[in-house]
Amino acid sequence: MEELKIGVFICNCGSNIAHHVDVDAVREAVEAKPGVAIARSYKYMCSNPGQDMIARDIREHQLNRVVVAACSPRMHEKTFRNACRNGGLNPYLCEMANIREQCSWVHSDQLAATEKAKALTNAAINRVRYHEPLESLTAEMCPATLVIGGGIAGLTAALELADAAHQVYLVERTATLGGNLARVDLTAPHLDSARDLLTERITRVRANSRITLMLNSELQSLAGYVGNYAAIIRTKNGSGEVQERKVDVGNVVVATGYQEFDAGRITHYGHGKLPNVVTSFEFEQMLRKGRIETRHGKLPQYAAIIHCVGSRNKEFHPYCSRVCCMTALKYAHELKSANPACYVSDIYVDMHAFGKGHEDFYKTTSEVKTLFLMFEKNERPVVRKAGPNDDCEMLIEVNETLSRERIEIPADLIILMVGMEARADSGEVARLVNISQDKEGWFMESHPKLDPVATTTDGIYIAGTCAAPKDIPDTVAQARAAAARILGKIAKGKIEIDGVFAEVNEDRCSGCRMCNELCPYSAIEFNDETRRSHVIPAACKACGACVAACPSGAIKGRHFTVEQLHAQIDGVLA
Amino acid sequence: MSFEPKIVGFLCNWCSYTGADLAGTSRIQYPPNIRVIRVMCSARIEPDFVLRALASGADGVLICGCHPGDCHYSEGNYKAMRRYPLLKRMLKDYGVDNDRVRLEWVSASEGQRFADIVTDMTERVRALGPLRIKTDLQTDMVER
Amino acid sequence: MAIRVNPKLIDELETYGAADVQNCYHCGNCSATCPFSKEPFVIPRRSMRNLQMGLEEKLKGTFEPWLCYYCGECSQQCPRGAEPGETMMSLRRWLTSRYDLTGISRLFYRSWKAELAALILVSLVTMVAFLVMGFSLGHGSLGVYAGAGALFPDHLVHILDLALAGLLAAVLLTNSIRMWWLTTGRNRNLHISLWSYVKNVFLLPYHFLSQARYSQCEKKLPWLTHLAIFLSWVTMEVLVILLLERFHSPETVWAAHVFGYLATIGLLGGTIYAMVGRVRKRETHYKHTHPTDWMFLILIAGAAFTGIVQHASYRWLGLDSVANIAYLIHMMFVVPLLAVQIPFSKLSHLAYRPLAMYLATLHTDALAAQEPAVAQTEPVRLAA
Amino acid sequence: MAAKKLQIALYWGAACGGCDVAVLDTNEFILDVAAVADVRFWPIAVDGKYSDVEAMSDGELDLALFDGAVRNSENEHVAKLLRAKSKILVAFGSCAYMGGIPGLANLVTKDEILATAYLSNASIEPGNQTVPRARSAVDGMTLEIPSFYRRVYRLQDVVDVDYSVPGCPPAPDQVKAVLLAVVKGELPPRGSVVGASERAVCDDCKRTKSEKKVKSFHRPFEVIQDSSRCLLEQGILCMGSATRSGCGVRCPNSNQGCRGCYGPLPGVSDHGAKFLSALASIVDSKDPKEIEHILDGLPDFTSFAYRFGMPASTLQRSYK
Repeated sequence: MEELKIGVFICNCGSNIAHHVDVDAVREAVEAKPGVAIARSYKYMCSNPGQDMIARDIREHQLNRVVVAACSPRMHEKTFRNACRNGGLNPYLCEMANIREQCSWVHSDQLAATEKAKALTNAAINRVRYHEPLESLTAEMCPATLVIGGGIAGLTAALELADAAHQVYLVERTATLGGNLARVDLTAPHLDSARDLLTERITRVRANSRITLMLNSELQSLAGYVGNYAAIIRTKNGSGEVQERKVDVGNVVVATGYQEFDAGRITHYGHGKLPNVVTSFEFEQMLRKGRIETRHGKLPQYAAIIHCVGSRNKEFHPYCSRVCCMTALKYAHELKSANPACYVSDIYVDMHAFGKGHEDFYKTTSEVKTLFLMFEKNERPVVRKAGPNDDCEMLIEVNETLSRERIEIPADLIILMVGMEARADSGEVARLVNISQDKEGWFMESHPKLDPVATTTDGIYIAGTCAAPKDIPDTVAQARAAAARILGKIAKGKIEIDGVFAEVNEDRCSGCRMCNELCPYSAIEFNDETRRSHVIPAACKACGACVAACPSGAIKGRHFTVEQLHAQIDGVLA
Repeated sequence: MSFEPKIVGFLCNWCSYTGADLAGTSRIQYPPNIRVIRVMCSARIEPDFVLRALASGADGVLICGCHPGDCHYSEGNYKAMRRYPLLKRMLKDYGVDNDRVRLEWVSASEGQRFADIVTDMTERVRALGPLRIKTDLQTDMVER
Repeated sequence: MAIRVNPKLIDELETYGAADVQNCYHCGNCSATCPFSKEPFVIPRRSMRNLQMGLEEKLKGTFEPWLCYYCGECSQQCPRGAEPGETMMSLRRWLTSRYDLTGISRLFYRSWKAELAALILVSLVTMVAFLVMGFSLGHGSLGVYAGAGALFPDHLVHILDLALAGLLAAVLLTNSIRMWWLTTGRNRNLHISLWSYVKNVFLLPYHFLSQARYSQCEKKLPWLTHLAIFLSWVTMEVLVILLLERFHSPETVWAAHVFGYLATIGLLGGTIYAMVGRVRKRETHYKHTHPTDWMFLILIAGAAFTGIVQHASYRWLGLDSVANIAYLIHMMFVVPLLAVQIPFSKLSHLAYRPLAMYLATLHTDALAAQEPAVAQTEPVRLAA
Repeated sequence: MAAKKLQIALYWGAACGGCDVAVLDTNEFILDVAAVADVRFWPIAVDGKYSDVEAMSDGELDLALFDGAVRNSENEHVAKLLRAKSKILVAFGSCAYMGGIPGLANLVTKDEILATAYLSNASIEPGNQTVPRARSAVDGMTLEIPSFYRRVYRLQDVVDVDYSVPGCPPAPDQVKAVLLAVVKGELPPRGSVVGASERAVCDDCKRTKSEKKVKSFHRPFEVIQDSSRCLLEQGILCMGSATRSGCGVRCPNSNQGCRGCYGPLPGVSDHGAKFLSALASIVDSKDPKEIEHILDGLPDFTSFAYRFGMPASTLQRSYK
């Protein structure tokens, strides 16, 4: 092996590291380690001067390994790999030691933190000795896209891609397009009709030759990797028999939407038992029919709207479903305009009027004399049938927070603002496209702030309420964002596959086939003639399961080899 | 000065390592006895690494992965879930107390949980005292 | 036990002048700025809330609206334009109508035409009565103002005044007792000792005469104008009722007349200032004027003006007939004012406000005695 | 070299003699060996005394095959002696190379062994509780016997070893190949393993391999085996995938799982741990309880995994 020249760079990160770790002591401790050519400490390694220093030192001292002891590799591994690349060194010959998030920030005892920093840096030095240069591979990018879900999100994404002259396969489970938005009459806060929003999109989708619309269809399986996915779509046509069709796509947009919370689960609201307790979607049907009336066909004199049904409480869903507050105000308006003599009570937890025009909408709803009653989110109101001499159908009893009184609210019609929850079968979709879900069942984005429409699986994007409750503007924005990301990738034409993947040493493989079943991405093929297993680099996600399981140690985990990890273990305990 | 155990932690990049970073950004303090080694998935952690760590002077080894069902590679943590019980049985035969090697699921948002696990494990291993395999093996080579 | 919400109450209160009450979303700015909103009273927000929710019993059970002197600060602070000041004003009108069992003040507040008709009726009746009394019974002549043969002999008017005063006192007393009962008497868990009642009795005259509470408002002018009008009116009452003979005696008794003049100036000046204010609508408390406010001001101004005309024409000009006519018109203003305005309309607040202050002190002491004193914790100062 | 005959020696430390027999099993080939080589020291086959070896000059022996582990002071003494006297010292067979079956003693302490052998054993007459000691006085003389070490060592733990030949015992044709290589002088670099393949047993095993998913483990006698299919896929423990080939697949061909006597593949530092990693990964369950239940089908996995290499394992012995 060529003579090792390791450059060690220890960052102060202003005071973030220097505050608890004696950076100079660490530098002195590692300076004398075998193979270490230079050891420096600097205020901000990730700053441009910091990065330039690395590149300059590589050239000046012919460094062939670099160790940066600073923040978490999840933060700046890419930054320092680029710095090495700029210095002419293969980026994979660089290793980081996390002496901030997992050392200075969590250990206030200076002595212990410094000792730990030394150990972590020493471990990185040990490891980097065994690093090998790695090159990334490239693969073709298929311009077609698969969009799952025919709601507003799916339609928007499909149109955005098709308008850019790319083939789109739009798969919708039901027989109609529009998703949940199709079940809504008007939209808040401008009270414009949902039908207007949808019909324009649906007609353009149907008319667009580049969009292959597949109704009554579901994704059966998805194989391959970003740029080279093979999807099998199963369609049930009219007569019930099933056809399967294979389509080749480069990327997938998951826009499967949400399902409403089952109001029956809150027994003391009486949905399903008291006839005049309806969910928001049932009320929407009334609105679409243009007639607001109780089950006995009379105009309600008292109407009540209860918020946060299933949302924001301990037993059901802790999150806020974001859209019900404005929808409730919309119902107050529609109730009042249908019957000015109707007394509307709006029973809410907190009024989330966060969007554009929402606060004014809230004010105008007050002006039409809606009575707003607040309750504590974990002390839900109780609905019961009114007595014979009451002038209303039902009575709602609740501890009203603003007046701290226990009150009874008359109601002839009660509308439950049911929250959003992940679809019951979202688990299957997640497994099919290999994305993960949070504990509430929503699909997990790659980064909540920086990367909300991508997932940790390349080529799989999520848009709309399948990722989390959101209103129409956010949903459309995400759909377009996902489409834009995909168009960016298609425009690039090629996809670059990271150099880190598993590799079978054919001289060692005994053909025992232990590894074949272990790979969740089926990236390992077995060649029957040579009786050897082989890893497909582009499909391999470098999880290392096969490397650890190969009984003859014939699979090498690039950048996570046994020698590197053994060295790191010895180094961290030295 | 009370015995300060050395604990080697193998953390998976997507969940537990991120959770540990979150403990950092939230400045949740925990004992410095743990030294973390990052792997891409808990499936990459070989029982041999645990044995090597114990033989190289570690008093305890913590293996962390994503909660079942959360794994970034969807199946990885199940491999760890299968290897760990068999490794625990082997360690029992070797006479190494099972509290010294632990497998815990830590998600990317459980900074506090990670800190609690490290604190609890440090105290347990401190109670068990030093493992001394490394020194024992060295004396084996001298005193027969 | 849950109290029944009655969304219809707001509609009723609108006829008493409340507006936009439902806009209030309880940010609490009003109570924060109100100088009187201190434990255990939450002025004006608690009443706004009870009104929004239509908790009639709660609204009747509080005298908090009487503790508000409409400085208008809260209405300026309100981000939602819910006019808390005007709401408290309309609550005072509503409470007046609630205290009055006869239901007349409820009728008057609900329709100002009814009140105007009543006023006109009463003044016509007064005119006829005086004329009948003057010409037929007393055989007085238009030309004689005082002494024997006077059109309106002192002793007759005196009896009339006393009768009116008795009626007024009776109505106000019953209403006050009803106010006491609604806000304090029926409140089971409030124990006010007899001694507490006695000890604080001096508060009634004190607040009656000084409106001390009004002086605590930031702007002092409203208090002063109100004080001026009030004291002048009291002086006038005292002079007219108690010192009527001397007031009507031929020679001018400067000691009495000086007060008369001052009172008249006070009354005229104050009412004109109030009317101009209500026309210009510049200060917040003059922005909204309920018809009853106008009637009230016009009656006082009229009474004061006719009073001075009658005095001047008799004392200075010696024109007895003119004095008599002026006196007649004066009575046409005064009798409706005393018989209608005081018991059944705005003026009844002269009884309710001092009583409210008295009850407020009783309540505060009683509550403080019942609950252990909640240590008034100083707000924590974070290190700089 | 042709003129002077090859001077070779064989010795057995803590061994069963199987490796020596394996040398004889090369049948007539041994005669060829005898033709080109003088066997200077081979306690099992020819009479010879330690003093003969001590009398030799250093490096006089061309080749020494040391089989058996190092269990007591005598083994070590002879090992050191042969090291001094021979140019090439070979750790011959699994015991010398990895500690072998005797190495399993490392899982128990010296006291437990002596107690079982001399105190609590059923065949001991009550009262006769004598435990042999390194030095004991008998009839006025002191009797010395080799001291019983606290644990078992590999040959390479006590002396430098030139080559290792795995196998319990090494297959006869492998022995032949090693001896020929020595004779011809075609030997790989010092320290390497000879007489074995660089691929696992599966490479030579004729059984068909397909889906590796195991729901339960069984002992061979508990199931009717399909002799054409991979044993592990039928739930029968077989370490062939993690063990060097070269033995001619003797065990799997006789319907028995491979026990790993040929040791780990090159690059694998811990034979048992590597097999554990592979075996556990193919347990077909995602429920911790069910996994524990399946693993109960492996009654004493540690002994199975390190049957031939406990002293070569990372932890080498127990720390009870």
